[in-house]
Amino acid sequence: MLSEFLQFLFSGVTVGATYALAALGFTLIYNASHVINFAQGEFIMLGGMLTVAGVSAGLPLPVAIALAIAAAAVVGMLVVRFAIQPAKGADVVSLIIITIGVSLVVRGLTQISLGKGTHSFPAFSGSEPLHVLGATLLPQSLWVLGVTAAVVALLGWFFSRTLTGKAILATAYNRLAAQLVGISTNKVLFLSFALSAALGALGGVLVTPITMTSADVGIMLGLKGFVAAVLGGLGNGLGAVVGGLLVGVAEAMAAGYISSAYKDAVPFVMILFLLFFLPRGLFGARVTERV
Amino acid sequence: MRRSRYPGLLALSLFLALLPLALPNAYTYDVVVRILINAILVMGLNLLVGFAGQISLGHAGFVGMGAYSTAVLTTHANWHPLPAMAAGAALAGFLALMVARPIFRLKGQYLTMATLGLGIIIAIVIGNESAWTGGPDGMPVSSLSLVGFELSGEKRWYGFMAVLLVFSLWSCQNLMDSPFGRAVRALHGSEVASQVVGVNVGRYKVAVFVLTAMLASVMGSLTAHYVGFLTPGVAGFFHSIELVTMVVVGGMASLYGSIVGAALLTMLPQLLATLEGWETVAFGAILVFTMIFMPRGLVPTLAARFGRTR
Amino acid sequence: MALLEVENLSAAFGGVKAVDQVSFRVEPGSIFSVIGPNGAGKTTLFNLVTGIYHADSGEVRLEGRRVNGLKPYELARLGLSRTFQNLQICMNMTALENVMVGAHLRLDRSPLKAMLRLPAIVARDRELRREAAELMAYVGLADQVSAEADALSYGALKRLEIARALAARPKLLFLDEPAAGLNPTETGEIDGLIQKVAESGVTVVLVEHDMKLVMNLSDHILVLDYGRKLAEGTAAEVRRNPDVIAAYLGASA
Amino acid sequence: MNKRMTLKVLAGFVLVLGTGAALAADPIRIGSVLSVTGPAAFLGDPELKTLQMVVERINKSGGVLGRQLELVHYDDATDAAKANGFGKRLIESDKVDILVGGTTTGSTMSMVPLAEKAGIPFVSLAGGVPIIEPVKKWVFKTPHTDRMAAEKVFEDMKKKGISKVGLLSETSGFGASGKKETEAVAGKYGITLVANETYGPKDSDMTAQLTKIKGAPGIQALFVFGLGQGPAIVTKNVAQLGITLPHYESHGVASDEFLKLAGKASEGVRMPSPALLVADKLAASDPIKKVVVAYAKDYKDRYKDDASTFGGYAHDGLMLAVDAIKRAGTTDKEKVREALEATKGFAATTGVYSMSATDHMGLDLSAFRMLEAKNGDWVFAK
Repeated sequence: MLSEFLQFLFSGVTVGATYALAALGFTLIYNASHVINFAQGEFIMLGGMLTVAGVSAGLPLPVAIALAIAAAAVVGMLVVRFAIQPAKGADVVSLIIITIGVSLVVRGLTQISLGKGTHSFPAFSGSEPLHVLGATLLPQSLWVLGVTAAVVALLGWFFSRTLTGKAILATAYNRLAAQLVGISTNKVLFLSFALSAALGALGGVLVTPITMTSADVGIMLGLKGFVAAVLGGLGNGLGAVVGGLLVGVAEAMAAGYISSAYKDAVPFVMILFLLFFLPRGLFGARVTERV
Repeated sequence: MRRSRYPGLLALSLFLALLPLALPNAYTYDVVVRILINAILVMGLNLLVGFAGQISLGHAGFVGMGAYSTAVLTTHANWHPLPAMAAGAALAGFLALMVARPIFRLKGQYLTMATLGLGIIIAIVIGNESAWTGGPDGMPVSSLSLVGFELSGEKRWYGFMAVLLVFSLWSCQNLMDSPFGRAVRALHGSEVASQVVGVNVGRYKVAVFVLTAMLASVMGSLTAHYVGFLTPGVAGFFHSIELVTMVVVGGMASLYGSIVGAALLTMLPQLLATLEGWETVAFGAILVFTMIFMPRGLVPTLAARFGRTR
Repeated sequence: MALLEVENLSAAFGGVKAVDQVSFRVEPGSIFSVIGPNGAGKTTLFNLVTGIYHADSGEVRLEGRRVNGLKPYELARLGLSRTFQNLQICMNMTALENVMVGAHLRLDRSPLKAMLRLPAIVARDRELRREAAELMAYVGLADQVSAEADALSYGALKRLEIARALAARPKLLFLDEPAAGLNPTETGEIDGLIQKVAESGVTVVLVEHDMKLVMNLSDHILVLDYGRKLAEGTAAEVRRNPDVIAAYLGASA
Repeated sequence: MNKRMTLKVLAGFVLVLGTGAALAADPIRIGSVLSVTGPAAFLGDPELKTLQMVVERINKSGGVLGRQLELVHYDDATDAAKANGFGKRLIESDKVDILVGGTTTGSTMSMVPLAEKAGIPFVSLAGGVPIIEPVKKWVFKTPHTDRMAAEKVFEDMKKKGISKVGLLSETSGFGASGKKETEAVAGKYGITLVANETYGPKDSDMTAQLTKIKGAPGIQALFVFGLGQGPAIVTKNVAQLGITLPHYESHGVASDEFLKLAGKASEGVRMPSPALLVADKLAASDPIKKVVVAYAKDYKDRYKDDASTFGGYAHDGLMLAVDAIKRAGTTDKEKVREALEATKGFAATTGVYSMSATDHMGLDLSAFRMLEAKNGDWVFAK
């Protein structure tokens, strides 16, 4: 019984870490620009697919990975330049629609240039499972979890200790005020998209040996990452990670103990419950409208 | 909204009456019927998105509920399509009410998240309950017989839908030009101001949401009977996005825009059908370009350019 | 009986007492003004009384009935209406429609009847349009009847807000800085308008910066400073009050 | 030369001219709706490539009945409702002579009423039983049914004395239909499903379901019904969990891609498959060897990618249609339909087809070969 539970937990945490990375990307961009970026899942996809493309072009794995992450960051900046910036002053809804459009373009172009097939590359440190109290865990899962933790720590440091990080936070808090004290909110926008694209791509690279990748993996990852970000309180980094793990574990437990057919509905049921019963608790303070 | 609405309605009726002259075969009729169905659906959604300013990313869920309600009730329980349709609408309305009431106590775009979740849950249920719905492979649906009149064949459907479109346009215009509609538009313009003049903002948002959900359900039922075959895709996330796109491209808060948006985006896949893969790219690019260059949508932008207001 | 009674009203935001133990009474048919330096809590007081914010303690009574905690739309039913310091006009509608919305509570709001445009609705609608156009003429916007709201000038929008508030046929009308941002001619016109409104029997409560306007119009003045009541009385009484003089000289001189 | 002769010659001229004109202006139009994008792209993509390749090849060698073939194809993006619209377009607007397509059972079923109503022969490439049961006058199909896949697997299990099986199926159309048929025929082979779980087509970890299946009382074997990367992840998860039960897959993994994705974990996996995967290992006497080897080679040469069995279904569908048109000597729809129904002993990549008025698929279980993954390759299972 315990081993079963542990197995569900491991499964959930592994998948959850992927969601967490996606949710972190959402959070980063939301903080900097209040854009809910529905193209976040495509950055994850790009990480995996570009690495695969690099490897099959004969590059060594680490080089391919580095290039893929860099390329994703460039795509992130292109998105800002050609889709977000020109729509200056658009409302939340328009921006959501723009990012959905961007995700379709990125996915479509990837499908055309890199094909529709499913790909994978070998795990970083072998695929011999580790045994813990009767349950098993792949070394690659530890990579995912470790890197996620490292990323969270790094981001924490970045936002609290570096000027650039603080500039991003300031912009999130009050755009106009940030501009007035000389922060280039434009740079912040570029930076946040590049950063979350790179983060997403890194996540995509890490999980590919476990989950494999294809041009259309971004849709579900993006949606679940969004759910995780909302659960964790949109705009809260640590919350995003907790949200991601929560969604992953809830799914695995549902698959294990309730019904695997309805596993995919679990995150969305969670979001409805959250909105019904705990909107303030997880969304931060109540805002008063000035009239 | 002050100009008389009758010249426009008349022009549309005339256009729809003459259109068959330009339709060579059943396939072209088919495309037009799908456009008409989508146009009504999108007009309904526009009441919520364009007029009330509330985004639903799960509207296809309600379409799916209507479609599958009639399909399942007529196939498995031998109901007549009309009561089945009503049952679907009631169900969709009830669900919308249950979801909207707690959501609209909150300020902000929480409806977006809630509807996103709701739509996906509905799609998952439809996909999973294959004993009733045929699962991902879909299910056939019988044709629609109204009182003593079998509605089958593209031409009959064209006539029926054309009349329905004109009627829907008229009644949506009426609604938005009434105390109810003005309250809805006012709460989009300024929530505080509308509260101060006595509009119970939460209640009105719920009312519009429920209304559009029921309309979506009815149109879903009609789609099911028209196409004669249903798949869970009708309730899927992508369909929801398509519907919002039609609203946005045509023009927020523009009912004629909804017709144009539905027409353009229903024809687009037909035009791109032989370019596998590029369809997704084109669809995405159109979304982005419209939002950047015509944020108000096609019809309002063009209307402004040619010097007319709304 | 006073139309509006406010007793020991307090509200704090993030530890700052924006309104602190404020009490006052507004007699029917009068023009009542609230003045005070910037940040004195005037608008907050307005927002508390009109149901936009919630008070931490104290009581608000309208015609003797306790109305604390009621939502703005519930207060509207009791005959309370208001305008806003930073305009709250629905820019997605025409000017006339903005006024028509003001009559919301007096209309048949059934969506079904509206969709089918039953004859009764048509007749009422025609009547309402005429009424709203008259109201626009009343506030001096006769020539803007067919304009879109977003085509109106700032001064015109301020009047439009008043017309919308009047369309609700309120007993009690709150005007939040109706003259802010207007030039002297426009201010003079607003002055006349407010007087005309008061004479028609609507009780007016006013927040205003323009001293001349306030002193000229008001039957009764409440002076706030740092969220507390500093003085109260007729224009002459307030003008003589040394505390008020100190606060104003200290603040603005 | 008398008058009558003159008339005959004239008539002959007219006939020749007439057919000549038909030759130049009137290609035989093959209509196809495929799921080239969306969840079933894994099937639809090689199908389209195959159709394009085979049409080109036939045209290069002079066409059919002296006429060129023209392929008119649309992508339904794996949405059956869309397929219905495109079906109408092919029949009403493009006026095709025959339909070859319908990647999924859903897409096919949504077009069946159209073909029946219009009276146009329709060769489907989907696996669902409902396509041919009950028999529909105008509708045929090339792949084995998913029921046959289940039967083939159960036959093999029965031979090995396995009776308690855990089923893990995908929630896609392919998997859901497979699940239904598996449940339906299990009893016939004396097999009990002691566990019955599902996973989503985009799931990335199935250890939860597998842990549950592993714990089912008395379980003797695992049967996975899915498509694309899902089964590959399942296979890896099976290895991770150290599950040593005999592991069966459906024909949904009949590709070399599966072996690549699942890696070492695929060792010992068994599945029913068309012979395409083991083309070079077929006995020289096998009636389909020549066709299969040629198709596999052509595909690889043209697309630099291994042919998949799904492309094979498209190849067979088109060749069956072409064969029927040749035998009918016309594109008259009723005659082509009759010729299709009269197909006998037609060797194609999937098997030898013999249709009849009661059998519009024309394959039996023998066309399925039980294969086993050995050292990163598919071999005949022993």
